[in-house]
Amino acid sequence: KPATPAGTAVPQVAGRIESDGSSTVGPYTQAAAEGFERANSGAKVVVGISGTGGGFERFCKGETDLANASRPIKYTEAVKCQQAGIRYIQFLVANDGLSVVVNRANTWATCLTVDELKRIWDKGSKVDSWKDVRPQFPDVKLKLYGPGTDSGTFDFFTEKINGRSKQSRSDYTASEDDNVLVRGVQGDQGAMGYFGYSYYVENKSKLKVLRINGGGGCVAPSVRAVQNRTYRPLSRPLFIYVKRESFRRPVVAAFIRYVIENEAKIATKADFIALTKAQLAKAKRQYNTAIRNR
Amino acid sequence: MRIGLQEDLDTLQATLLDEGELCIRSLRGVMQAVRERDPELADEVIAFDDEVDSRYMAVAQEVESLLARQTPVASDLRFVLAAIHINLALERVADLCVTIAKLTKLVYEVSPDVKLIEAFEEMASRGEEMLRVSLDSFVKRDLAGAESLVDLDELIDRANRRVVQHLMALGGNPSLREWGLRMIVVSRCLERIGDHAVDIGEQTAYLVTGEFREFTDASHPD
Amino acid sequence: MRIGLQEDLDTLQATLLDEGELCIRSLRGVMQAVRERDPELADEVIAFDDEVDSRYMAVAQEVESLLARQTPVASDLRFVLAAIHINLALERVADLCVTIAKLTKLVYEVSPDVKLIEAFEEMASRGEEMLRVSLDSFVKRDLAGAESLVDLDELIDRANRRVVQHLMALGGNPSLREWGLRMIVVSRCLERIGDHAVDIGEQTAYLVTGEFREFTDASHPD
Amino acid sequence: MATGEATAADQRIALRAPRRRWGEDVIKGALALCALLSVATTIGIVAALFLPAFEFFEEISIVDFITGTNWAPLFAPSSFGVLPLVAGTLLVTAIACAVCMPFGLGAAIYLSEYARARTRKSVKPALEVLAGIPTVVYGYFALTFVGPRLQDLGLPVGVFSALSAGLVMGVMLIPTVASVSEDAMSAVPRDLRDGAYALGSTRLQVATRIVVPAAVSGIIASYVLAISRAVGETMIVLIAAGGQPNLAWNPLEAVQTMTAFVAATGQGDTPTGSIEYKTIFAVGATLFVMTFVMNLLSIRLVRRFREVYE
Amino acid sequence: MVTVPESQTVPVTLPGVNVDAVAERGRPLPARELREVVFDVQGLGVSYSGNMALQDVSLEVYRNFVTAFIGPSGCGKSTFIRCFNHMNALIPGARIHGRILYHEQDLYGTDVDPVEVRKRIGMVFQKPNPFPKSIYDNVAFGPRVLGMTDGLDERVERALHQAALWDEVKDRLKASALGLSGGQQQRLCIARCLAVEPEVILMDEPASALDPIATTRIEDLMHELKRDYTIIVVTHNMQQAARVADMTAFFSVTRGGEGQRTGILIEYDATDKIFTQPSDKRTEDYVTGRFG
Amino acid sequence: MVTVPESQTVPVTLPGVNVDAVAERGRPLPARELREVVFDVQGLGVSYSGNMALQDVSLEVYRNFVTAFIGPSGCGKSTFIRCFNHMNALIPGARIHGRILYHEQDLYGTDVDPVEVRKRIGMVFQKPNPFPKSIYDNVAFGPRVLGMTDGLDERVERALHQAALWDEVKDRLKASALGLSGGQQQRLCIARCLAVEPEVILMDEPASALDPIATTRIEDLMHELKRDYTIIVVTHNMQQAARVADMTAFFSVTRGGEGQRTGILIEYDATDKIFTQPSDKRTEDYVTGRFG
Amino acid sequence: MSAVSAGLRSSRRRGVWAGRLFMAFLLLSLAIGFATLLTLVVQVVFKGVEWVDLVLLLEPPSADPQIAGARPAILATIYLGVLLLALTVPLGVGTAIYLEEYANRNRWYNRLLEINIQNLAAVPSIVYGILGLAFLVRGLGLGRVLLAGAMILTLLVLPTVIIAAREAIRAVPDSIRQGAYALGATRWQVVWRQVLPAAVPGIATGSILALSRALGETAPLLLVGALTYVSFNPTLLGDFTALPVQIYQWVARPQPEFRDTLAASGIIVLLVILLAMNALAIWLRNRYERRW
Ligand SMILES: Nc1ncnc2c1ncn2[C@@H]1O[C@H](COP(=O)(O)OP(=O)(O)OP(=O)(O)O)[C@@H](O)[C@H]1O
Ligand SMILES: Nc1ncnc2c1ncn2[C@@H]1O[C@H](COP(=O)(O)OP(=O)(O)OP(=O)(O)O)[C@@H](O)[C@H]1O
Ligand SMILES: [Mg+2]
Ligand SMILES: [Mg+2]
Ligand SMILES: O=P([O-])([O-])[O-]
Repeated sequence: KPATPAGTAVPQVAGRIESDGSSTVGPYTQAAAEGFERANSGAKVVVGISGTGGGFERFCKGETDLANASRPIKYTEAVKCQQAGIRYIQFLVANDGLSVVVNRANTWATCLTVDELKRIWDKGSKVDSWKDVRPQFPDVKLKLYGPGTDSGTFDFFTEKINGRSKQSRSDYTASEDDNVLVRGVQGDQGAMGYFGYSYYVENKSKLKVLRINGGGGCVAPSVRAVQNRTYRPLSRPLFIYVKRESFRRPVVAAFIRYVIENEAKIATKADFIALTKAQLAKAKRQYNTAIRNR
Repeated sequence: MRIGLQEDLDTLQATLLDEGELCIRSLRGVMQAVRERDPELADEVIAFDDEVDSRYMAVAQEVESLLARQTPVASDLRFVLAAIHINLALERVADLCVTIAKLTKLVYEVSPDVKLIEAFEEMASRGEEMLRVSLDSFVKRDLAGAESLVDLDELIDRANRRVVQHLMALGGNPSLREWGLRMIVVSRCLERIGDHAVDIGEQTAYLVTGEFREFTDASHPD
Repeated sequence: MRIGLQEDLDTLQATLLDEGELCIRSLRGVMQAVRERDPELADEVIAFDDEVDSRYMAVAQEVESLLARQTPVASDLRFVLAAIHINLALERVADLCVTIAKLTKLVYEVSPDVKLIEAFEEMASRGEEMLRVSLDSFVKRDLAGAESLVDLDELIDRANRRVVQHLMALGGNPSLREWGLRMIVVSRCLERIGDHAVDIGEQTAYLVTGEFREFTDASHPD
Repeated sequence: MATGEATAADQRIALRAPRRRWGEDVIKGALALCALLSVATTIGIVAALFLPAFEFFEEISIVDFITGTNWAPLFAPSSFGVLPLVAGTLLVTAIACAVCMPFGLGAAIYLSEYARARTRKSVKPALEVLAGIPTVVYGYFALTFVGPRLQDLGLPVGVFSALSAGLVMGVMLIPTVASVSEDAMSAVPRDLRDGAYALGSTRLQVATRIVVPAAVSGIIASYVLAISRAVGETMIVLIAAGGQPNLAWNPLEAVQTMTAFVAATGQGDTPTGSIEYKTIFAVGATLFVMTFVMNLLSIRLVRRFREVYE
Repeated sequence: MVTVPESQTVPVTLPGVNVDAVAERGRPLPARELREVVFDVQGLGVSYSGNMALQDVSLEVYRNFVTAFIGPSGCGKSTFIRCFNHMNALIPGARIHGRILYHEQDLYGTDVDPVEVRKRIGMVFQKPNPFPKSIYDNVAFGPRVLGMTDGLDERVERALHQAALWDEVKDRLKASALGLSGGQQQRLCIARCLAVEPEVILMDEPASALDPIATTRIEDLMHELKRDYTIIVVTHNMQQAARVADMTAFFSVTRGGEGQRTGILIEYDATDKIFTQPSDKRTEDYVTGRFG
Repeated sequence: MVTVPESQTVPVTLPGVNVDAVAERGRPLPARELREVVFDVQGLGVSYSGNMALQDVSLEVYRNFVTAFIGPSGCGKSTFIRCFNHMNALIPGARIHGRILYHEQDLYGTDVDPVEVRKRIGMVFQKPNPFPKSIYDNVAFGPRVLGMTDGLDERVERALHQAALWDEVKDRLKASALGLSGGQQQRLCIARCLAVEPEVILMDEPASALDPIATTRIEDLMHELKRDYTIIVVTHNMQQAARVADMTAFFSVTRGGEGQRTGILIEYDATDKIFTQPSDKRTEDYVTGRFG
Repeated sequence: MSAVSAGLRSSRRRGVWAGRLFMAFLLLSLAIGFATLLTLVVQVVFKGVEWVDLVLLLEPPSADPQIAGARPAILATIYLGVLLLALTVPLGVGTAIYLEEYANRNRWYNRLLEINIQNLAAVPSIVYGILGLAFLVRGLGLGRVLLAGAMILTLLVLPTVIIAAREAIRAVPDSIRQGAYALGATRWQVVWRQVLPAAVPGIATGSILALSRALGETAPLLLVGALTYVSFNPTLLGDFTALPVQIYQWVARPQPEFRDTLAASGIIVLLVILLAMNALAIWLRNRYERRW
């Protein structure tokens, strides 16, 4: 096994950490866990992918130490946690840029405005052809692909584009599995879809990403654009929620520390976008406060 | 219903009755020969025995085949066993006729004693009647008919005894003596034809009741 | 091997042989009675017939039961059919003995003709021999033995003819005449015992060869 | 050996059991308990599905649920007409049946009537392997192989379609149908075949007019099994059918089935306790009721045919 | 010969006797020359995957006779009877040697269609095997598959009449054949076979699964049918062969070199002959139950 | 009686005759008073779910006799024989009325344990049903379940000897019983039953699945076994009953009000009597094949 | 019925063609299944065979596809298999025995039980997942542990195993049971010593085939909490993952190394495990298959 990364003089910790939640964040946590376990041979981290909602449910029942979330906790969930006496700290661990993609054979569309996206995706939308999006587009049938209605991605996208979470037209092909969406877009000239940045990155050669005009001009998703917040409004944060009680356990604290310290490396490994300096600083602050208060 | 079996049983009975008829013809023929002292006719009767024998053989063959093929039991079996005995009895009757015919031939030159001939005639016609009755009651499974044979037989026996007395009284004349010696056998033959008819009756009784029983027992005369 | 069948067949044969033995005893007894003019002995022979009859009945019953139960075919069936015939023949032999006994009783006061008695003795001993040979060859399924009976029978027949000649020559004496008339029947009875032995032989031949065949035919004398 | 000396009195005692056989009763009890587990399972399923489902129906009219033609529980505003899911389920099932029924039966006929004993012995288990492949694998096969091939054929079919999912599901079910039907057909006594041959029938006539009718109850049983497997199948539709509730009855389009909805929503990030979350149970309960009714019908049906033919 | 002049005697009448009938019903079979040969089997042998099950059988089957095959188990009776209508062709590995001429035509010649053969030569099996269909459909099955659908109803009725079943089933032709008793089922199978108007009926132990009463009825039926058909029957029940058959063939088994058992024909003769005076010791031993 | 003095005559010797043996083998059965009653059946009836299958049967079964039950199909023979060892208890819905005394003890009394009954009263079935185990294990099964494991080997050998099977299987006791021929299998089943030393053996059509040769052997065996056992046998084969049984009971069927068929005992007598002079017309009709 | 002199030649060309067409259809039916299987396997093997190596078998999962393995998943799948066997076989066979040997089928509750089991067999696996989540994980408080997974899979396959075991038990001929009862065996002795040994091959193959299906299940395991990243070996009461879950997760990854190659190699491993089990089932079936 590779040795402990140089520079981390943290003493070895041991113990088990339970995490569950978003399937989007799962790979991130997993990558972190892998490195952490390598550094601390007595530590075990397990990662589940029950979905953000499922993760919070378990979390608020006290079953897990960490909840991976592709969106902030909702009010109803927070209430549940409170009722169960679960207190937690929210760590922002990475960024994601939801990418809107079309088929590579789509020669006409390069940049869409948020309004245009809303016209396409909003509830009751009758946009069936690219021509309906913009008159100069050809009359190619528009085929839509999007994530499952219960995913954080869907919530985020609908909120930012359509103005209200979950408000969306429903006649599109949905899949929990973003690879499936990739396939869909790849196989259909008139296709349009949206999903996490990582799926775009890994499939750059098969897809064409659209630039989004969120008021500040056309911007394509990229690490830079997300980090400097020019890619709007589809940059989104990814979180790990930590139970305060668990945080008292050295192994959990050590894990969070490991995540914060190695955030950029982990993000790259998992195809996410690393935190901005400000975000990282905030995370470190949070961590330190937590350490003090535990 | 086992059609094959019933057919076979019917055939068997028919052959037997056929044989019975031939026996009766034989008896009539031989009595005519006795009455008319006709050696040719006697010869014909002797030859006619072949006819009866062929029926006898046919019955025997049919019985064997039927037993081998049909596995008769209970009354069917009794019928077959009765048929065997009746067949034998009839064959004997025919043989007795042949014996009479032969005896007749030996003494045909001798002019016969009329009374004796009359007695023979009577015995023969009684014998014929008995044969008829016996076969008839066999066919009808008629127990009473079969039992009536005992009384009929008594009449033949009486005639036989009269013949013997008469012959004994006859005396003297040497040619007549030989004739008498022959005739006593003829009488005995006729008497035995009655016995055979009684045998047939016994078989009928056996067939009907399922019990072996001799109507009369030679060693226990009533 | 059908044990039950073979046992039944064995029993049947044993009963038959038993009956045969009794017949032979009967024959000896009645000859003694003839020789010694002993009416009591004659009565005993008459009574002894019951013994034979019981065997006769036993055989008949066994045959019926065997046929009903065992379904014999082929040689087994022929054996049973032969047994029926042999049983009848033996019973007749015993009956003939009874007849002789009765005749003896009728004439026991008459002092007999010595030559005739001798002839009877000869006939009886030949008859006994024939019965033995017939049963023996039956048991051994010995065709040659059975066929030898024809020759033996010829001897009895000859004796019978001699007796008849002799009786015919006897003449005169009225008491002797009655005696003669009775004795001709005795002779005939003895002769017929031989005939029955031949019948048994014929059954043996049938059993062995499977073919119906009369050794001699009354209507076709050779 | 008959115990010759034993008196009647001895035997009087002997006919009683020497001792009570407790073990037998205990065993019977234990076995009955095993059987009761299945009852407990059913009760559990009913409770797990129907209690939340009742809560759901307190908020959503059951009539709307059953008769509604728009399924958008997780959209805002939401809509809870289950018919599109039912339609999707039925459509995919129908396609799968269209594949597995004739071809499964064909394979069964081949194996039982045409193949030699040796061939049968090796082919049947090989076919059964097909039934053992994880359904995830089939799902991707449908998506990455069958779908594109359908497009290659020039069909106006999307990447996701009821058709490709149904076809693959059908193929997956061929061994099920073939195996159960073949068992039923092998159980048709040789006598019947001989009887038909002896009347001058050809092999075709024997197979179609004698063997198949005589085995019909087994064949129906295999069909029912296949249908319920198709209705209950999750992964293939989840991956390949496209998660789009659709009442169009068009096999070329994407559909969502009830199982796919339950599976997708079950692992999504819907907050538990929300009305949206309870739809899982409402749909699950509907699915349960559907399969239950179908099963009762099929038990009836199979029994009727049994009565006629046995 | 009978020269005793009949005129001299009053005709002797005995009740119940029909002497002519006796003569007509005469037991002896027609002489060999007068019999019409249906099958002429010449040196027939059958092997299963190389093992000879039956060897060198030659015999003639005559028209309107009942011919029975008897013999110990495994002597190849079924194998033999199945040769007559190509049923062996259904058994993988079965091979036929020698010839069977059917009306002088080679049954195994090239170009002979088993379907045609089976149409002319019907078969009834050991266990009644009615199809799980209605009584009517059972009988109509054969005509239907053979395309003889004209006047189907009459055909079915005729066949059921011939099989002595009509009266028992005429009110429930549409009922399932499986509701019939065993004996009725077997008669139905016979009717089914008669419906295609075969010339020959093969029966492989047709009554061995039936009780004695049903058996009797089947035997009676065979007795009836032989007026119109030629019947070949395999039976384990010697009494049955004895009762129904005109000719009987006795088969037995020889043990070859490596303990291999091969069936051979021992004796073929009139049934009476077989059961009263078989000419072969082995036949005698078998029929008297002294085998083995 | 025989007063013809034997001394006067040379002993008559005829070959092959043993007159004593004849007397000993005398056919007539022991008188009724001398027979030992094993089963005393009194007014027995059996109903299946309320339908009377058998009614009002009373008879006595005697020790060391073979007692046969015959009758048309469905007359309740099997039903009856299964009453003797509680096998009906395994059929749901079967109810027994009346009594069976076994050595004067009520077989259906309270406290009677079917297992004990079945130990004393063995049963052999229509189709040979060897267990799919080795020959040895088949025979040893009964002793083992009954805990009679002392001297098991001898017990097995003895049973096989008694069943006349030892010589045929002694070299392959460990081989599967399914490799035996049908007749051997049935004898194995008999051996299996003998191994638990029953007093009575019930046989329900024990030879109906066998060929004639195997049947003969089973019949011989029954003949042998009756010396030590009491045997009750149901058979369809009347000839078989006639051959093996000392006593025969004939059952028939009456049709009740609603076409319901109930079995009744018609006649029970010595076998000879049944087959030569049955006292009931129905028996006669049945045994002569004139039934129905 | 005039003499048939010719016409044994086929007269029906149409029938021949129909036969050939039908045959083609049958072959096509078979081919579809095999073609699919072949394509599938070829695709998977083509993609993944290179990565089936010691790393895959021995290493824990990793974010780096190059060093990612599936050891915990493979082990857990094997554990699951063993646990499943240990749980389903006794429960399933016990239930089957109860239903076949003990339950009185005339009682409504037993009939209901049967229908219930048939119905459970058709309940979608996802519903079992819901059940497991509600009652095992939460209700029983078992947590998301291997045992809970095994238990839910047990419930999932139990109906199938019960049905297979019932079929196997039912296939044991009744004659075997009767034979054992008649020797004085108690009910349990009959079941344990005769019925079960005879039914073992059927039970084994049925169970294994059901099991191999269960091991390929993903959906219910996801619901009861199979995790996707577990780096250590599974324990009975600890967190676990399973091979199909692992595959499912890999497939959903954006990186092609996971999505295609690693997933394919995982599928190969799973297929090998399942094939081994199927092979075992087939071997058992062929080895112990019985003919009665
Ligand atoms: N399909 C087959 N494959 C191989 N051998 C066979 C086949 N059918 C029969 N045999 C063998 O051929 C021989 C004769 O069998 P066949 O069935 O013709 O005998 P059988 O006389 O009809 O016997 P049974 O009286 O038992 O019906 C036997 O040794 C048997 O094992
Ligand atoms: N288990 C059962 N349940 C209901 N009825 C039954 C059962 N067993 C037998 N019967 C009925 O009882 C009657 C007598 O049957 P049983 O089997 O005793 O007759 P059998 O004389 O043995 O007939 P066979 O000669 O056909 O064996 C029949 O009418 C039958 O339908
Ligand atoms: Mg055969
Ligand atoms: Mg019965
Ligand atoms: O798994 P999610 O990130 O879509 O909740």
